Amino acid sequence: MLSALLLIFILALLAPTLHRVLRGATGWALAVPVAAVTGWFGTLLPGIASGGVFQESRAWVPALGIDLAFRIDGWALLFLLLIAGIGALILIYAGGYLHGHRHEGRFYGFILLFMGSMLGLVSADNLILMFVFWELTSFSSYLLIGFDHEKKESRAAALQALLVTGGGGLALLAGFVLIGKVGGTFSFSTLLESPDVLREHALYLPILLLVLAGAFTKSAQFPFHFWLPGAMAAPTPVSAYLHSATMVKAGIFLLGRFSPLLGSTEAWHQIVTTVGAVTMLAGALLALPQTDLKRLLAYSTVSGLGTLTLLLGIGTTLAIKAAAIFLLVHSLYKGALFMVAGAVDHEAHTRDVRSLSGLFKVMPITALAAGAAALSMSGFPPLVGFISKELLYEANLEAGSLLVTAAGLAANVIMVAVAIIVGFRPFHGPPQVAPQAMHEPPLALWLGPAVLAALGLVAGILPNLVDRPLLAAAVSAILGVETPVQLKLWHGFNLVLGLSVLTVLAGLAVYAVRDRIRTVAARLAPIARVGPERAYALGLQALTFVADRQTRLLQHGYLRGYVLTVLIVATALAGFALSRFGAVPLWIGFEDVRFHEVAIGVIILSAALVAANARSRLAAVAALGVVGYSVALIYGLYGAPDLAVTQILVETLTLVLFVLVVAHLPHFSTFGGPRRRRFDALFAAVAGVVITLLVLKALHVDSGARVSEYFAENALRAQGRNVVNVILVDFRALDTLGEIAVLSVAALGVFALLKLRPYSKKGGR
Amino acid sequence: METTLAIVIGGLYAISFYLMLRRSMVKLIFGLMLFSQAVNLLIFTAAGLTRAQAPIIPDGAAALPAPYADPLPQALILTAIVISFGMLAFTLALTRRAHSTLQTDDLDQLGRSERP
Amino acid sequence: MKSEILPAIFLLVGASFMLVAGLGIVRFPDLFTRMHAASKAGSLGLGCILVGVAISYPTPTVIAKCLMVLLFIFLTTPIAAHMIGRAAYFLKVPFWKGTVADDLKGRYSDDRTELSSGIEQK
Amino acid sequence: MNVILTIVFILLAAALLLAFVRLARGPSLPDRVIALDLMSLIIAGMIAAYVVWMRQPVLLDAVTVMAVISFFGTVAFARYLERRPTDEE
Amino acid sequence: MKLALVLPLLIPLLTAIGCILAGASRRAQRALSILGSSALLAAGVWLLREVNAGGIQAVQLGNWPAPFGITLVADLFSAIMVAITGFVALCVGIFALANIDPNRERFGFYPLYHFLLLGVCGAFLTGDLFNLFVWFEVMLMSSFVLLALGGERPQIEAAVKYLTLNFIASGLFLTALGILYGQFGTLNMADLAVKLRDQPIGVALSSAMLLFVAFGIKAGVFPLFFWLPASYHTPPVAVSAIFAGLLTKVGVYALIRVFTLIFTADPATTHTLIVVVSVLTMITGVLGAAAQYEVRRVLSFHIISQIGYMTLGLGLFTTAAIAAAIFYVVHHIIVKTNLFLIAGAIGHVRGTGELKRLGGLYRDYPWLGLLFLIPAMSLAGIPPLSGFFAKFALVKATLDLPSYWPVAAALAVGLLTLFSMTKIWAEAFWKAEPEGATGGTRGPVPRIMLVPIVAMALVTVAIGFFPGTLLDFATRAAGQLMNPNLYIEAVLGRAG
Amino acid sequence: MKLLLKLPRLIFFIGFYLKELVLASVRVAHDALTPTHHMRPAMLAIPLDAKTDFEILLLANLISMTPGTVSIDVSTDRRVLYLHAMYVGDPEALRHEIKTTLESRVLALMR
Amino acid sequence: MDSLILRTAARLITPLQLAFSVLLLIRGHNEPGGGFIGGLVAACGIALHGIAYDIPAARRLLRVPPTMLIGVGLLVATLSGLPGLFQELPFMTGLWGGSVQTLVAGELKFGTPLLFDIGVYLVVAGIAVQMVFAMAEDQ
Ligand code: NA
Ligand code: NA
Repeated sequence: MLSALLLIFILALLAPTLHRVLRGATGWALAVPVAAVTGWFGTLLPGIASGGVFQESRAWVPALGIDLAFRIDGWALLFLLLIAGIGALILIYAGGYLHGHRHEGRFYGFILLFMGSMLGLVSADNLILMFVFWELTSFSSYLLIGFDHEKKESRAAALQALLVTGGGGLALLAGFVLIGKVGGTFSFSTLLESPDVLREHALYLPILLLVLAGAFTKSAQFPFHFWLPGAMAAPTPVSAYLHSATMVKAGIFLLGRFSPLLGSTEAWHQIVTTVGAVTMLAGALLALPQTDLKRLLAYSTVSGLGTLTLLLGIGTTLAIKAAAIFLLVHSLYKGALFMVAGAVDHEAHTRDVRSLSGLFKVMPITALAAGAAALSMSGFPPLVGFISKELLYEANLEAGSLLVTAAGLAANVIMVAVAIIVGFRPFHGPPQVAPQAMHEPPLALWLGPAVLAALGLVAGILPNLVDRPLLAAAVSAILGVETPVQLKLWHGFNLVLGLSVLTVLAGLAVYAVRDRIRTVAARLAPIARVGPERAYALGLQALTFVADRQTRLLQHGYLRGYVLTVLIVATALAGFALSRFGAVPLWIGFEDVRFHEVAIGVIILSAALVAANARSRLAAVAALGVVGYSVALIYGLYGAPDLAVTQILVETLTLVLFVLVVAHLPHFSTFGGPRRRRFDALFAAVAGVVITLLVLKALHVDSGARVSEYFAENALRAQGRNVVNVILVDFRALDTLGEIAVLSVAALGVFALLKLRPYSKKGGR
Repeated sequence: METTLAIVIGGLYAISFYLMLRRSMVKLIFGLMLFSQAVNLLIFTAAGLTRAQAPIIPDGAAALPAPYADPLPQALILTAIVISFGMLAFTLALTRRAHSTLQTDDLDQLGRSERP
Repeated sequence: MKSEILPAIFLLVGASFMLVAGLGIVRFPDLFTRMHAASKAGSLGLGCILVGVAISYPTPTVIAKCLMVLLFIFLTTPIAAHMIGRAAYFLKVPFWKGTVADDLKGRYSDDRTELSSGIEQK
Repeated sequence: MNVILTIVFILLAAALLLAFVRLARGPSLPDRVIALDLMSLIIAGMIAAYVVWMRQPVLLDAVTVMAVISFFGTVAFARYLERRPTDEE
Repeated sequence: MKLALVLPLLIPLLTAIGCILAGASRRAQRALSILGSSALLAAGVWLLREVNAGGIQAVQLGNWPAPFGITLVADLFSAIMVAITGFVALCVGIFALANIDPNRERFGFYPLYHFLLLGVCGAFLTGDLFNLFVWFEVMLMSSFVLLALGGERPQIEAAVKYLTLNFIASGLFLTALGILYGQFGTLNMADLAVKLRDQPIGVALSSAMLLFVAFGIKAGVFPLFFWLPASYHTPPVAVSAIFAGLLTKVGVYALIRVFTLIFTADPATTHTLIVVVSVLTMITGVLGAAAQYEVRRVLSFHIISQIGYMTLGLGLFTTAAIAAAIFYVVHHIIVKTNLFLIAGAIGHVRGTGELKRLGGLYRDYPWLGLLFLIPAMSLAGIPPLSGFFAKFALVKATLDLPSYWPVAAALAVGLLTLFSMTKIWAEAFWKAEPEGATGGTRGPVPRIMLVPIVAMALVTVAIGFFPGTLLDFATRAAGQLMNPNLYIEAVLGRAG
Repeated sequence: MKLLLKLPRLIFFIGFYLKELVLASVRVAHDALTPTHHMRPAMLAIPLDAKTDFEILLLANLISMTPGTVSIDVSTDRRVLYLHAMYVGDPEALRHEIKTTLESRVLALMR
Repeated sequence: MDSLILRTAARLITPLQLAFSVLLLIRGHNEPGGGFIGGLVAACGIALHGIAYDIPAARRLLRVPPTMLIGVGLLVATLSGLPGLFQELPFMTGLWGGSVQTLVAGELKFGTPLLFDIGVYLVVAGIAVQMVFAMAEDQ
């Protein structure tokens, strides 16, 4: 499996280069290896049909419980065949559709990247590996939807799809991590061995919700459906591939995958069925008024996905069977119809169903393919669509909920109408555009739809081609038990058949009144404005608003504000720590206070105050000089001659430097009102008190031995009597080395700042 | 004396904080200068004060006779003093440059590059 | 005992001179008069104290250091006074009302680079 | 001796305070500068006296450096003042 | 003998000295610079291998026994950081050759650059708290000058803020140091760890808090990060790239070091605080980025939000979490540096970083586009790039907590990161270039700029496809951190 | 040799100088301590005979260090020294006193 | 404008200060002093000369550019740490050689720490002078 994926990904990398060589033939050339891969999947069928599971595993990140483990059961295989098979056709189709596009080469790259990710996603056994591919599909679809990147709406649609599915993806990740925590492994196979662990765990509901969030966003379930129609900004091959056949079904795949682990509980039934039914109906209703071929198909796809979800929610054997067959059917006809829409667009340069008609004469093959697909969609015998709809109704009826059945019926009725609008309407009646302007599209453009439609027909007439090997395996994989599937076209006259007939007739009726429906819908349009799409837009606005406000609040650009925040935080934390420490003894060293010492203290503080309030800068500098000299005096009086000397020297030099530049320093300006000043003073006072207490506390605690005792005893071993100097040049010489480095840098800096004048912005950034 | 100095230190911190919160660039520098003085004094005091023997071994003695002023904080402070001198010199040059480019003492004029 | 008396006296005298300097710098009416107090009484005070030190530590190094300090003080204090006084004059720091004469008046060239002696013509 | 030195230090501290008063008061910048100059002298004196009090001859080096350096600041100040038209502020 | 511990300091120092003495000769300086950073990389790798093979290495400088002399210590964490520093130094050093203008070169860019590296390596290797302060100052002073070098108005504005806030940080650092020494009479971190063990909780708490603020400012955590977005977009790209890659990480390193080795008495207080701060940091940072429309501003705010992830790992205080943090640090150093370099390449060809004035890069520079997507998507945590595993490991570790809201925050922030990365992508690359946009050399991106970008992109991908190796290193490094006795023994030669 | 001859002069000079110094300080002290100011300050010009830099420097310093006088500046042509005096009874007398007591001694010492 | 008195004084004082700085440096290991203090005093001496005369004059007095002082000083300080490495000793291990009796500074021992202190002296002097010059010339 891994090698298959690698092949695809390598092709993706080579595609642009390949295109530079092969030009128009690239699509065909790339289709060959993909077809080969499909063939290989086919060879797996017998083994899996007989209840086997193809597995393959290679270590990757054991520490995180991630390995390259793959598991192909029936359910996965069904997807693999669809993805690879339709993929091959899409590559050919794209070759015709994008012929001569400047980024055609890159397109193949993206689509192959997506294909590989999708194949990986459905075949992964390790949940995290599955998630890796899951995200890759989101990402590659982002690139594909935004393919017409200079169009604003394409970019918007791409982002929308990415954020919605990406958001769901993160939920999914959380869910997977929780599963790993609960089940003790990320290996799906291992989890399957004790399927009830999750269901019985306290975290079941969170896990379920997170996983469903992932599935629903990906499969465009209500209320996340809105990104799908938006994604129609993508080139048609993309829509045909991602948004009908494959990516949007990833969520369905996930539901199927996890129903043995998370399914068949009350919560599962309630949520999945409801969401599915609502989506099914909503999709159908929203589809009807559309006039753009692709949007019509998009909404009908939403409805189809809803149906699938609904069936998986019901979860009975019958429902699962229906789901499996409908999955196949839907992919066949929807893929075909999308490609047809593309072909039509390609020739008639419009997708508006109202201005399309009479194309049969110019593109008969396309028309036939479209017709066949549409029939399958509206469930006409002998097409396979009929079989699937029969099963669908059976499942709904069996579920016993009249509501669900009604919903299903309604949705299908509309589907019939849509099928007619898309599959027949554009081809019949008088041609609107001058026919000579158009002609049958090239082989590449009609091959895909033709094949898919044909398959629909074949599968309808000979259902046994697909049911026993493929669908049975898929169904068994979901149900976790060996389940035979026996499809037949004809069930005899019964309620279900009645419903089918009713569906078709009602569908025709709806089709007849489509224009009136559109006018009604147009009047109802305002309602749409409060839909989830609106919520998404508002969400984005809110984000930028909040972000903007926050930035203005925090990163306002006023240094004082920054300093104040930092100092307040420091003071608050230190104060808090003090409170934890308890009472601080204030009496330390109050014995033998000496006049001169107090006098020095007083001078230091008042000098600092003078500096703070001086109106003249040099007066302030002089006052600071006093502080400096007085501190030096303190050092002197407390046995630190080296310090005293250094302090005096540094103080003097500082004074000199100040005097040298002061002529170029701004004059004082007293900004800020008295209230601000009073606040600052108050805060400063508090901070001062905290510091004082800290010092006293430090003096109070003294855990005896100090390293300096060692210095006192060993200085002579370092050939020195001045212990401070010995520390500086020997015991702790590294400090000094670093220190002179700092000084050198400072000197370089002063020099550069004063000598290097600003110059042209060139080279700057 | 420790208490006296502790109060002095607290006062210096307070005044330097106050100065750092002014809008005037020059006052900011003064604040930074006082701040480093205060910090050095704090290290000196927190390590405990002794009026006696400087940490210099007298001729003939083999080791420093107690009681002596703790030499380590002295070395640290010496390093700190010199480092903050370097910083201060650079800050001066920077302010001088800022003044010639911005033509103001008002720190609030410095917001521009942050508010696009 | 006796060895302690002499230094004590010098220290006391020196300190008193310092105090005088302090009083002078606070009480004298204008900058120039204050300069007299500061430079003279101040340096003298320090001088006395150093002598006291030298007497109580009659070792060569200490004496040498004290002499060095004295030398520097008497070399530098006047220089400082001269520089400051001159600058003060430029800044037109006011004289005390009781000042009797100002021979410097008008002797500095406007750009302060030349100081005439007033007797060039001779 | 201790008594005398205590007195000496009280005198010196008083002198220091007085000098500081002038520095704080000004009014002119030169006034502040000579005040600072005097304070450096007094501080040197204090350290010198401390040499006797605490029997710490090593402290003399602080005095030496003070003598060698402190006037340098004063000179720099004066140099700057010369360039100004009038006393600032 | 233990030379491996000294070389990471000697090499940048000697290089810087060489550049100073080389003086006027730009060619000599450029050659020296590249030589020096290559040597640093080699030394870093060597050190890493030594430590990997022989466990924690320590050398007592001046041959004075710990805790009296200064000890250089390299456990796996330090070694990893030094090695990665060497790598980044070389990449940015190469980029600088094309990015730094002759004027800045003449006025000491190269010496400053290597002094910066000296400070960074020193901070990673020292086992002494005050020595750490000294290296911080070396690093800071160099960064001040590098930031202001050139003296354009925005640079000056930024430098004033950057300098002030970091000056304060240093002051607080010293305050904490003074108090610690006053209380415990030692500066050697291992010795401190031993002495603090038998102390009642709260004695050292105030120092812990002050250090948290000091390091927090340097790391750029909420609400102390203001200096970072205020400055990183102003200097030449090579400068902001090396800043973005290394400086905040030194803060993170220091936080991890002291809060795993020294202040572990009261995690209920300290580490809970760190968790809260981390989450706020993630959120505020990413929101800040959402409000920006200049490439380097966006990236700067993302630095902050990413720092939140790293400190979160520390706050959780489990081996797995700290391993995740270390993994995250390494990943982020490479990715973020690369993004800044790419921003530089963009600025080079388009003459601006303003998203409004950019566009059309996807059409004109497809390869640059690919090179951008790799680090950008890695930063956003798109698998299978390095960022995904960093985030995944962290999330996995976070789930061991009783409360899940940090996970929620981490994931949501991930989505927002994706949002701003795609914003840059859509605006600068996809969007058509606005009318009349000129500026920049419209030519191809210079090879000398591409080399480091490609190299780092390759590493990003490599970590993504084979995260096992790095993760293994990180886990063992975290193991050492969570068992301080190893460190103490290596330094003091006796069990703590 | 030459220096040896000067040695007694030097010692005598220093002694004289210290005496003057003490007197000056006492006077300042008296003025500082008594409430009323007895001073009559003035800025005076004194013609110079000293020629070399060092002669002038030494003289200026001594003047600054002796009774109530502070040297302020030297004219560019080195012919006049300006000083500030604190107790000026008769300017001429002061000028004469300085030239005889101080300058002559200095020159004698230097030459 | 220049002052005859100051200039003449400077001609006396600067040499004294320089000599004093060297003294402080070499006896720093036994008495207050050392590289920092010595370097700063030396810088003050040069700077005083610069203020009394002008900066070019001071530069002439210094002969080498300050940057060179810094570079050489750093180099000396760094190299002084290396010899130990050749004896299997850690970086910055102090190695001592002979000693001489000096008149002013007592016994002067030669060793790598002294070399280191000399490096410090050069750097400190260099940077201080560098800063003063830069700021004084920036009028
Ligand atoms: Na940074
Ligand atoms: Na960073």
